[in-house]
Amino acid sequence: MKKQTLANSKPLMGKIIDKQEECDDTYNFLIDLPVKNKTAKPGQFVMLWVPGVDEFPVGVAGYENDVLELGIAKMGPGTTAMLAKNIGDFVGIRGFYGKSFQTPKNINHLLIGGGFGMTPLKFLTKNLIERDDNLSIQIFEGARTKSKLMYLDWLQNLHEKDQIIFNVCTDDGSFGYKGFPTVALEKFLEESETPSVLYVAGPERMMKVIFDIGKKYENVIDMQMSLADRYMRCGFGICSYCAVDPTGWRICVDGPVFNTKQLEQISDFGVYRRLDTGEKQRI
Amino acid sequence: MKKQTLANSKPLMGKIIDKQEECDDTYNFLIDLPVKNKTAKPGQFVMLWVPGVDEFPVGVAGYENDVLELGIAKMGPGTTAMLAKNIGDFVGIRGFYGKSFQTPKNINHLLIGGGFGMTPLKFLTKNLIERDDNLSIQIFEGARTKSKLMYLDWLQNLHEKDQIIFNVCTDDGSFGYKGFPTVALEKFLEESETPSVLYVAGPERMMKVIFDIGKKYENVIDMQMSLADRYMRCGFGICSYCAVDPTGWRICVDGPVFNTKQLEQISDFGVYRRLDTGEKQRI
Amino acid sequence: MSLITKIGSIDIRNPLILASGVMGTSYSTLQRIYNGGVGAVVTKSIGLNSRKGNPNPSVFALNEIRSAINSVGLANPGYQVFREDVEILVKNHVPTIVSIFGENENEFSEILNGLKDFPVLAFELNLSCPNTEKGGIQIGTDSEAVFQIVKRLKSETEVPLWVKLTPNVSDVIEIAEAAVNGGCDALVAINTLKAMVIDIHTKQPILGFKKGGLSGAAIKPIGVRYIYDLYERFEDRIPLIGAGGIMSGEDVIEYLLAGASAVQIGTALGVAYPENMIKFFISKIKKYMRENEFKSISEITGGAH
Amino acid sequence: MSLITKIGSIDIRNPLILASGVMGTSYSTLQRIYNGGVGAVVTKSIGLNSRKGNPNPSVFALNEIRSAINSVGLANPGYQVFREDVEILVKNHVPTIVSIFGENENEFSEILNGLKDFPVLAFELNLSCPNTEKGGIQIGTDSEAVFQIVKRLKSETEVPLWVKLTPNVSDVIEIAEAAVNGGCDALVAINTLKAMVIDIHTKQPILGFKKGGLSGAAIKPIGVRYIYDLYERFEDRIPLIGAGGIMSGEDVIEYLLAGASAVQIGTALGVAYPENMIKFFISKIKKYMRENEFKSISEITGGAH
Ligand SMILES: Cc1cc2nc3c(=O)[nH]c(=O)nc-3n(C[C@H](O)[C@H](O)[C@H](O)COP(=O)(O)OP(=O)(O)OC[C@H]3O[C@@H](n4cnc5c(N)ncnc54)[C@H](O)[C@@H]3O)c2cc1C
Ligand SMILES: Cc1cc2nc3c(=O)[nH]c(=O)nc-3n(C[C@H](O)[C@H](O)[C@H](O)COP(=O)(O)OP(=O)(O)OC[C@H]3O[C@@H](n4cnc5c(N)ncnc54)[C@H](O)[C@@H]3O)c2cc1C
Ligand SMILES: Cc1cc2nc3c(=O)[nH]c(=O)nc-3n(C[C@H](O)[C@H](O)[C@H](O)COP(=O)(O)O)c2cc1C
Ligand SMILES: Cc1cc2nc3c(=O)[nH]c(=O)nc-3n(C[C@H](O)[C@H](O)[C@H](O)COP(=O)(O)O)c2cc1C
Ligand code: FES
Ligand code: FES
Repeated sequence: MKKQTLANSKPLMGKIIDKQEECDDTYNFLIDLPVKNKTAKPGQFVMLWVPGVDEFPVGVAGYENDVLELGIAKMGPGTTAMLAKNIGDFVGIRGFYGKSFQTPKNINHLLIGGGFGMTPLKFLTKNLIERDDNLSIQIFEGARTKSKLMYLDWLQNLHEKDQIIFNVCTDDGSFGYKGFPTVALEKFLEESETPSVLYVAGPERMMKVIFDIGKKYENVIDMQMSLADRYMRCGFGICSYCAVDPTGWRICVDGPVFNTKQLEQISDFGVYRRLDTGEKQRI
Repeated sequence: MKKQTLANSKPLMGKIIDKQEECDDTYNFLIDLPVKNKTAKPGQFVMLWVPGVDEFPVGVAGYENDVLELGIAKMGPGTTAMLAKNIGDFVGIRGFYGKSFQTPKNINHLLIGGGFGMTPLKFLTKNLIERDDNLSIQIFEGARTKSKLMYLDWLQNLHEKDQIIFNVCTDDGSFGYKGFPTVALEKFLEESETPSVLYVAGPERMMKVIFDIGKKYENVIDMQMSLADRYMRCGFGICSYCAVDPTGWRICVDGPVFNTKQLEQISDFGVYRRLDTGEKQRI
Repeated sequence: MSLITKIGSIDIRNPLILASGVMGTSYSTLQRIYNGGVGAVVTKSIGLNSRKGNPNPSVFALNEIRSAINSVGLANPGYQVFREDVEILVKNHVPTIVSIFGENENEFSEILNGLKDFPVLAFELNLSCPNTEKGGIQIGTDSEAVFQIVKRLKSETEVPLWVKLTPNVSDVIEIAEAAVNGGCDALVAINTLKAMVIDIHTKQPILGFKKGGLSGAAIKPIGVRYIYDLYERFEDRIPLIGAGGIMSGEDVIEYLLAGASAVQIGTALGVAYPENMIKFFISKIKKYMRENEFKSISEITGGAH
Repeated sequence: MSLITKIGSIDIRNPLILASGVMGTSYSTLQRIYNGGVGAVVTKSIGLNSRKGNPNPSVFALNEIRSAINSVGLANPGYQVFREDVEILVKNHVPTIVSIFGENENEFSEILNGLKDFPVLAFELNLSCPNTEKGGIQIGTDSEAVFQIVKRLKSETEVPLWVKLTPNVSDVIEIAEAAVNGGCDALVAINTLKAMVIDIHTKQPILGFKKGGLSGAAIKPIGVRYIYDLYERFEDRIPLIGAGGIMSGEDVIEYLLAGASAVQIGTALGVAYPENMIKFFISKIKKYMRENEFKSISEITGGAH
């Protein structure tokens, strides 16, 4: 029992061994961690310390042979400083934190995301295509414009190899169909007679919309959404800045992935979040 | 490497589950320890905390199934308080500390002891009789008078079963031959043509005498002596009150058992020890 | 055998209290931990205005010593906003202690007066946070200031006042005496110890604020010593509430024996399943009481003296 | 790349110094640890007369937090007897720092004068032992007393004077300033933290003296903070020697980056093979210097500021 406490440590310094532009203002990093035998699961995240600047949560996009893959999108000072890092630089990693996606067998896996929400979905995709008990794997990605679509080449390639079905759209129609991912999603759900699980990661307002859609379909047996629009300090459940009302669940340990039953109990969902002061802010 | 430091803990509270008078002013205790899988070896000792009174080193007389056997001889306040303890009482144990006897194959094992020095030798005897690669196991025990002989019945019984040869003597002739253990020891060494190792535990002056005798015989291939006439505080090598000159070896971790080669380098041996103040005292 | 715990005029259902700053920023986590089984909860320290606290990293674990370091630094929404959370807690009958901090007597007084209409269990005066540039730390080491603040607040409310002591002082007894003379109803010890961690790869302090406070198992022998020393001085003239590195039911007993009437638990509850941890603590305390034939918590208090 | 370490006017072969009280009661253990590879050794604190110290238990490990607690309490043979050991160390060219303690200025002076004919590396004034009923702890928290003692002793010897600081104070800077103004040649921080451990079975403090001092990994974040704060105040105007919980070569680097010129290691060397530990520390330090292209120890000092 005692060993259960404080399973985590100070930031472990990992060396950046690869950096690639992924899309506009978004880079893919490979970070070599000085650990062995730590496993990550899709949906989990790490706290990324950009030394001297900031520490913030980022989803795990992949993890193999102690090499961590992250996808970072420019937001403010912290992410900008990270994007300025180069191969050979050290950054601090704490984790892996949080609960992962739960993936039943013999269902349609519908992965819906946008922006940096695509990072856990990439990891999830990688894991799912290695299995042979799926009805289908479908990605629904949306962005403002083509240059903002994350993992575009990678997903198109998988689509061509028939490993996934890639539904892609942009607000301006510069790639895929013009409109929101919900269009293709609803179309599929209407036509499908087999059970599906939705895995969603993106802006909370978008997730709320999808949640309301999903509830209308009986063939949606579960929805799992990653609540990433919350301020985090500790990442391991001690500070409570990330908590949701009225359950007191902490996104960092009780989430970030919540299922339908849980999401129904979270009155904040899509409504408000807590700031770094503890004050509430509308989403 | 890190894990190597501070392998020990605060006193573990063990429950006394048996207490037997062993001989005059000397009791045998069985103590149930709240641990699993800690193994003790003959020659090692524990720090025994008699709560509220004192903590002092005592040799391990046996260890099986997490039950520790100790033999305690009355000396001053600490041992007196221990002798007043009864079944059901708790005492604190730290350990197991120190280096054990090293027992080669196909030799005569000559165990020479007196007083509480017999406790590690009992443990050693128990281990040796379970082996089938011994030329002989011989115990040389001496005491002032019969009622001071430790483990008398136990050793006589082993002798009768031919598991050991028990050479016993008293200063007053009340049991065994009259005289010192060295008499029987020298007699054996003179007649024997096979290699022997001496394991000695008792007052340091007696050990020094035996050491000088042993050096005269070529068939004595090693002498291992347990230096128990030293003041100890920590038991794990941090305080240095138990150290010997000029090597700086700490009896508690580098000993208490030293071999011939080591004993030759210890200029204190049989000469002086350090008190609780760090001052030297002639032995 | 009963776990009901008396702290001066207050009764709580068991001696475990959630420490300030741990899962204490919103009503919902406080409610959850209370539902999880503790006797009472202390809120994050609340100040006059909303504060962002210190930049991240501001909390991380040091698992080699089963501890944590933090420089959250009194991030809080300000007492006016926090009234909303207190209101829900009180409505839901959660025994709540509101921790408050201020830069001086007047600030403390304003916050207290802004919250005192709620029937909270007590106010805890945080005189000891080491993570602010000014304020906290100076006050908690100045016995005259402590006396004045406590006396003033005492005259302004009927609600019990607890004073939380810092271990970063030469002579805790002097500060404690000032608090007791000022009229406080219980002493809480200890807060975190001044500490820091430097990363040798990047040659930088890891915490965004550079310096922080150490909590968790590393500080337990220090906290026990504080409670022991305070009990030696005051015996049962003032209830003592022990805190610092309590990671098990056995640790709770150790603090009680040292002289505590109740304990606060922080770092140990920053885990995936705090409810299990609380249950485990309580079952260990009950087992100990059974085996040692204690009928009540207060019989254990001070037993090591 | 060189490990040679400058502490004011003194050079030692590497930054590792054996801390006072650990394997420091006799010349033979000190010699052994020096042969094992450290740059210098500090003796157990030596007083006016022989002292038995406190009853046992007086030292034990707390392995859950990789630490130890002790209440040895200045057990020592008195300076007259200890001269014999110092003589051998000096004869054998062991760079020796003699730690001394006294109840007041005159005692310190008598001891210093009784030993100053030996060419030791330095005297370390232990103003900070928390294990005596009177003496130590009071002096080390009283800046006026610290100033007077240092000034007086400085006028009586050419041998460098180091002052060892206690972490059990409200404001270490004030004490440090007093020592520096008195003319000391280096500051050593930290000594152990006031602590205790109670056994819940027998309901008794375990240490024979009841209370003791905490050392080892638990106090490292506290020690690093002290050195960082002192360096912030004094920069390179006075050499700082870091101590507290150094359990690895990486920990040594952390202290150097915080501002230490050298470090003292105690608890970590209380193991079966201290020589291996020292070698391991040194190899890690070298590796770090190589990888980070440091040519000398002094380049690392203060690097985190
Ligand atoms: C579970 C989770 C997973 C995430 N995964 C990714 C990812 O894979 N890739 C990615 O690029 N981003 C991810 N983010 C978002 C990332 O944490 C923010 O983009 C980042 O913190 C912005 O910091 P900044 O200094 O660049 O911007 P700022 O200007 O400081 O902040 C911009 C916004 O980012 C958010 N933010 C800032 N600090 C924090 C914090 N400590 N905790 C949570 N949110 C914060 C706030 O909404 C803030 O308004 C994730 C967030 C969460 C909670
Ligand atoms: C390695 C070792 C193994 C031992 N094994 C046994 C054993 O199996 N059975 C047994 O009865 N005794 C054993 N002893 C001796 C035992 O430790 C002392 O008899 C005991 O400490 C006496 O304490 P007291 O309070 O009864 O007597 P005191 O009057 O306090 O002391 C009597 C003498 O005991 C010795 N002594 C006291 N305290 C200590 C101490 N902390 N460390 C070392 N010596 C001390 C000193 O020589 C002292 O002069 C062993 C000692 C050592 C070093
Ligand atoms: C993340 C964190 C935040 C804290 N914030 C506060 C605070 O706002 N006010 C306060 O009085 N104590 C605060 N503390 C101190 C705790 O209440 C407690 O006194 C200390 O952590 C020791 O207990 P522990 O070892 O059980 O955590 C905080 C501790 C932690 C770990
Ligand atoms: C058993 C023991 C005895 C000590 N005795 C002394 C002493 O006599 N004088 C002194 O200045 N410090 C003494 N100390 C404190 C150490 O020198 C050191 O400052 C402290 O232990 C922190 O370092 P560490 O964590 O590496 O042990 C002692 C420490 C231990 C563990
Ligand atoms: S980030 Fe601290 S509790 Fe979730
Ligand atoms: S008893 Fe402390 S070093 Fe041996």
